[in-house]
Amino acid sequence: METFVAGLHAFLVAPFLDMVSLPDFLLQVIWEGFVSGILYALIALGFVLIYKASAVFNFAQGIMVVFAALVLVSLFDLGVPAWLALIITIAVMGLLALSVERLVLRKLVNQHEAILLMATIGLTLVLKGAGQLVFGGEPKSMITEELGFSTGSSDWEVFDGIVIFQHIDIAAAVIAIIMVAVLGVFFSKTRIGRALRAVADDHQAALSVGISLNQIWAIVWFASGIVALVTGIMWGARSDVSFALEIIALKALAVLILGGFTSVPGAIVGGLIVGIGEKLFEVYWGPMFGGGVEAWFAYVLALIFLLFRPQGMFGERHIERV
Amino acid sequence: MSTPANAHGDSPATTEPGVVAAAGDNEAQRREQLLSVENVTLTFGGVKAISDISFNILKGEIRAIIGPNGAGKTSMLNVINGFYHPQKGRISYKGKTRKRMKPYQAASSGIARTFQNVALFSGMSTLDNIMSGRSLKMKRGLIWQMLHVGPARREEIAHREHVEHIIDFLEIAHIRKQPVGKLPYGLQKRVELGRAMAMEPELLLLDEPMAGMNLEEKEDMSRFILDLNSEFGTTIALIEHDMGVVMDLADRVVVLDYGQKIADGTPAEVQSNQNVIDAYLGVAH
Amino acid sequence: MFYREAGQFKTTYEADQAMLPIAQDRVGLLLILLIAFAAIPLLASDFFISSIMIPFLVFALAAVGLNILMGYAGQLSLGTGAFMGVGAYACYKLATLFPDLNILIVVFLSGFFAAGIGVIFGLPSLRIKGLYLAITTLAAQFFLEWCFIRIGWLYNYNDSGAIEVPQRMLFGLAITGPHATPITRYLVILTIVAIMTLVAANVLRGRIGRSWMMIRDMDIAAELMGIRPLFSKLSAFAFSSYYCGVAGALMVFFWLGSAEVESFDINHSFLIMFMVIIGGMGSLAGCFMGAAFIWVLPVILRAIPSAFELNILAATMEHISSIIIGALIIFFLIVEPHGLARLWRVGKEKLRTWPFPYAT
Amino acid sequence: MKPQNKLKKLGCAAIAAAAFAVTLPVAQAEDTLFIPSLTYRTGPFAGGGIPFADGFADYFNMLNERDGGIGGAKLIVEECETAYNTQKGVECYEATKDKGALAYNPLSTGITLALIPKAPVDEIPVFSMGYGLSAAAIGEKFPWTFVYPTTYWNQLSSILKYIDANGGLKDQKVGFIYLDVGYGKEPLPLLENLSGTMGFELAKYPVGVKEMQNQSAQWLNVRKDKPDWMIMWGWGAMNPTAVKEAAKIRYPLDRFIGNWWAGSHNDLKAVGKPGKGYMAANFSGIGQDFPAVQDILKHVVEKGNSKVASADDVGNVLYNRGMFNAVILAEAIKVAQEMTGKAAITGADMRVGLENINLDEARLKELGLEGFTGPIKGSCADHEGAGSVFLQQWNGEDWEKVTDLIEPMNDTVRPLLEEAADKYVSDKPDWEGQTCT
Repeated sequence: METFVAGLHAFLVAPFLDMVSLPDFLLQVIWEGFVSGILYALIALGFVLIYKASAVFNFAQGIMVVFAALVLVSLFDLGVPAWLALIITIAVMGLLALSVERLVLRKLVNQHEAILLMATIGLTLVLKGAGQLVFGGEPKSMITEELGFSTGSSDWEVFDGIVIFQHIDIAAAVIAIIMVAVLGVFFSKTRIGRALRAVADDHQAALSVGISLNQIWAIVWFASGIVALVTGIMWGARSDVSFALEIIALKALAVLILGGFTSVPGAIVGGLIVGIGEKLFEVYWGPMFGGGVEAWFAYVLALIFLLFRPQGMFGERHIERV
Repeated sequence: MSTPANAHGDSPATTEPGVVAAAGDNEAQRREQLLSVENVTLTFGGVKAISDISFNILKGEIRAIIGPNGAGKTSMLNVINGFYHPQKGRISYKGKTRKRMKPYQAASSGIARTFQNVALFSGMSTLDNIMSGRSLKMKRGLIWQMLHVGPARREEIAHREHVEHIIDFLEIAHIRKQPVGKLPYGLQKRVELGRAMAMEPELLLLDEPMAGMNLEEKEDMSRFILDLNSEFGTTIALIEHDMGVVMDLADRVVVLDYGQKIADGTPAEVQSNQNVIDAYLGVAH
Repeated sequence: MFYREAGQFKTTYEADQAMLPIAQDRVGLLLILLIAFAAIPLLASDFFISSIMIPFLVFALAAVGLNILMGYAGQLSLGTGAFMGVGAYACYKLATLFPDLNILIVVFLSGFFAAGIGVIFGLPSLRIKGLYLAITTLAAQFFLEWCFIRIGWLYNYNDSGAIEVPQRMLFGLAITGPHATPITRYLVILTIVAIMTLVAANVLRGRIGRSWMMIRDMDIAAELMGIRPLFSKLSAFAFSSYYCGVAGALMVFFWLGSAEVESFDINHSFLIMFMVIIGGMGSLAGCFMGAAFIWVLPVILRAIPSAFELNILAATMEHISSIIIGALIIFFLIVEPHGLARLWRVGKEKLRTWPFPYAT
Repeated sequence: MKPQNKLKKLGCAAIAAAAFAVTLPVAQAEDTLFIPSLTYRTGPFAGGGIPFADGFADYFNMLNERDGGIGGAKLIVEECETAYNTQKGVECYEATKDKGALAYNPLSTGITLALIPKAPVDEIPVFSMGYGLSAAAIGEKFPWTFVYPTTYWNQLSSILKYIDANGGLKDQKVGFIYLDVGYGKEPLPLLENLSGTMGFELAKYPVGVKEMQNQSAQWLNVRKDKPDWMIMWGWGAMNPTAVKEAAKIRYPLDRFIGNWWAGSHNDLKAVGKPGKGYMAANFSGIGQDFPAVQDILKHVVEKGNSKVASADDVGNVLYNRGMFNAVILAEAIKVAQEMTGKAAITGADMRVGLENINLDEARLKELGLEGFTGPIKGSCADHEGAGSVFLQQWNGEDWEKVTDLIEPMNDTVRPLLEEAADKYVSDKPDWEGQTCT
């Protein structure tokens, strides 16, 4: 009984006491969670863009992140100036989008979603093989400074302690916000953006008003390619550019569960919940379980969440009809 | 819409008048009540699909539920077999009042149904689809199933025989082994009826069994429904738009409009009811 | 012309319900079994048996497990690797706790642990469908992986953190451990896989199998026909996980000899999913075709450079085989989304009516 | 019913069976020495696998070019790609063992563990150079496994010795950050044992394989716990991420020591200047200033027969370690040839060669590796050689050797290794050891 009470105390009370006793540290944990949350959100955003427009669950988003970053870094290593490398990489992602649309999606119109998912897993294998074949398997370091990002850090003295902000993390947050804003404007103000939403709502209706589905698909894949590139630069700057990054992208799937497959704000909020939640859990509760709980926290959170709200955070309750 | 008189004239079932006569008003009163719906109200997020409807179904009769689109007919069937749960009202089945019921409980208590948009198991053959109707009747456990010898095999064969009778009855022997997904619509409807029949239900709910059929197919289907009712004694509740069919088949008709009951009675009574005429001729809308 | 059922009349329902109603198919199956049980052990090299046939059979069994869930019951799962792991760790624990218990009994018992865990992680399927469900099964995958690492009791607190297969005998012959010859291990696995496949086929054509397919094709209609979704979905998870669990136990005890958590990682979940998809969802024969395709193809591709004395790095070949497999998956999905099994069936149909292509 | 269509049905199986039914006989026209090289040039750890595999292959190539092989027998090195995956590793083993393989370098803890029980059955020794199962150092229990020049456990003791000599270890807090797989967990029993006997506090920070590039939580905990020293058992992408994170929380990097798999050029080049001060253990020399390395450059790299991307990669930490692996094998082959008197030796001969290896200072000089590493002397009982390690430090651009060889605390570690070996064997009643006299 006593051990039970002690256990309960350790689980339900002690972590919060910990948080209060070192407020600057708590802020640091939340900030770290916030930054990784932003990166999860960016990957999830790539998923959402494609799913919204084509109902394809693009499993290859994770490998696209690695692929884009690899192209950029490898070009730079070949002596291409950073700005030019960036432009060429964007072009490569465009080319990728076009070929995916031409060679894969166009042939799989109206297939079951599991089949489309499978096709993107096939795409993952292709990109993985091709990426390693062309660029080699060694990890590479991101050309952070060359792209104009500062690698320094700033301190914020608060609560008798400090919170350290890496400039690159701040940049990641700012860029993510700008990207979401740009996408928002793009969806609501431009002709193509409105067409995209039309497609998302009803494929046939969109076709009947003369919107080319193929064009739309190529555009969303290109847009996700750019999101992938940004994600790749940011995450690459935090560690390095290698294929090990791909597995982290799976976390974005848990984010999608929380936020819903079609909601841009859902992806952002879901990303932040997962990012901050798993950091708090790992730092304050993880040691109780021997650590490493980050590996499953996001998925278990998503699972529990789904049990109570199957429609996701921003989804509407679906009425079944027969 | 074809007039009732015309449809009646085309009806192939010559034995029918006898059945109808037997189900006269007095006769109906004497019959046992199989299901009664009392003051049922069903809403979806503020929208009333069914409001305060009461009616009953008697043992052995063919009861039609008619009404314009969106009248709440399918919702009514969904309430009866437990798929939707009404916010208010009572449903009594075989004399017992039930509160909240799961669809599979409804099925095991003897309620079967077909669907407006065919809901066959598209990956399975005609035979398997109808065999699936026997699910509740098959009892052998996992171990026997795994071995597929002795009792499990005998059970399977026995049910297969039963299903073959249904296949003969519905005249679909030639498509026995075909995947249902590729069958023409009319045949799919027939297989669906067969699947419901295989459950040997006491109450069979048919949701627009003749929708989208040509005249010949409708005649066949009407014949099956009447035979089913007279030969097996199955009580049938059906939703149908073709007034001719309804007038020919049904013993009693309940009419819904905008989720409310506007008439209830024999086909003749309903036909002359002013509310019904207004609803169908579009006076109100 | 040769593959024709004309003249083969069925006079009983029993004959009509047989698993392979056409005589040619029965002979074909017999031949395959003959090759598997007699020709391969007699003729094949150790490498062929231990690096191609044994993994192929293990993965085929896991694919049968996943296909039951995905192809027959319509529930997507990405947790196959972890369920295999549950079977393997359970088998290891049982084998070391009860060293005198016959290893085959241990293998079959260990499947029940996998089934139990499968049921727990199958619970969300009652409320969630499709891709959402698939992602929640990732929770099973990653949580179980973490357990395999963190719970030292599972691997008897070995310093290595791995489970190591002890030697076990059957009829005085070593069937597990380093002294078990590839042929012995192969024959044990083959027998188990053959029996379990037969059992799966029996279940799938009976009431329970039908109830899974009903849930898969139209869950609402199935429920309105008296199928309890709770029981049906969870039984599919249990049955499927049992198969995966046994496959995992076989993998460690009869193939690898020792295993760390990486043998049950997410990549294995995907690998087996590929096998099911390429082979054909909802087809048992497809599981074997898919497993053969996905496992054997890279082995052959790897053998190419040395066979033709090409100076290609092994790693390059690895990348190329990744590209080829990926491209083939896409190709198959485009050409025949129902997999090799459907291609095979279409081929048979053609053969049946040959030379009259339109006589269906 | 006719048989033709059945043939078609069985086509696939039959062709496959026929293709593999007969193993090709290995041509033995002249004496050859076959050495399988299990590589991982792909996968998440490729960054470490590539230079290692290059160094390994290049040294044997150089021997072929310069000396015409060993003892007149040509060396054949066949690479088989494992991608650090146990299943593929076992497949590689099965595929190559019948070609007359002399020894296996599994290059992953998982594959090592899978091969250890197979080695006595197939009579091919497993040489896991400084990795794999530490307990395999006990030759009585593991006749077929070798771990020269030292084990993870002894290496750890050397690192702890360094800490003790630089400010003391007693009552200090030591953080241990490790890859959460068999490899990373391997030294934990020793660490826990020593924390008791040496009186330091231990804090553990596991990093999941999937979380290698996402370590901020671990390092936040480090910031909270404030350990006096950090020791890392990392690999692959985990290493640069850890050093970056350590720099981020401003952990003093000269109190952060990695093991010999956490200190390659690849790892720290990805970090660059911010990684200045980070230390790592090593047992193989750095750079090209060794005659043997120069020979490789001359006979292999300059002739374009190496797989290295550029000649600058020759001499980096992992390249030299791969080369060192080859050196030990080559030396064992030579010893075996001398002891058996035949040029084409077998796996069993190789075992004897490995057991009787004696790389003393003089021999190292002869090989052109003076100062490259400490002397190694094996025996029937000692399959480890209890070698020493030195520490190297990252100066922002390159590694520098900063300590002399640090001897391990063999007296403390050896009994523990024996205990571990007994434990490994205890649940294997039919395990065959050997008696050394």
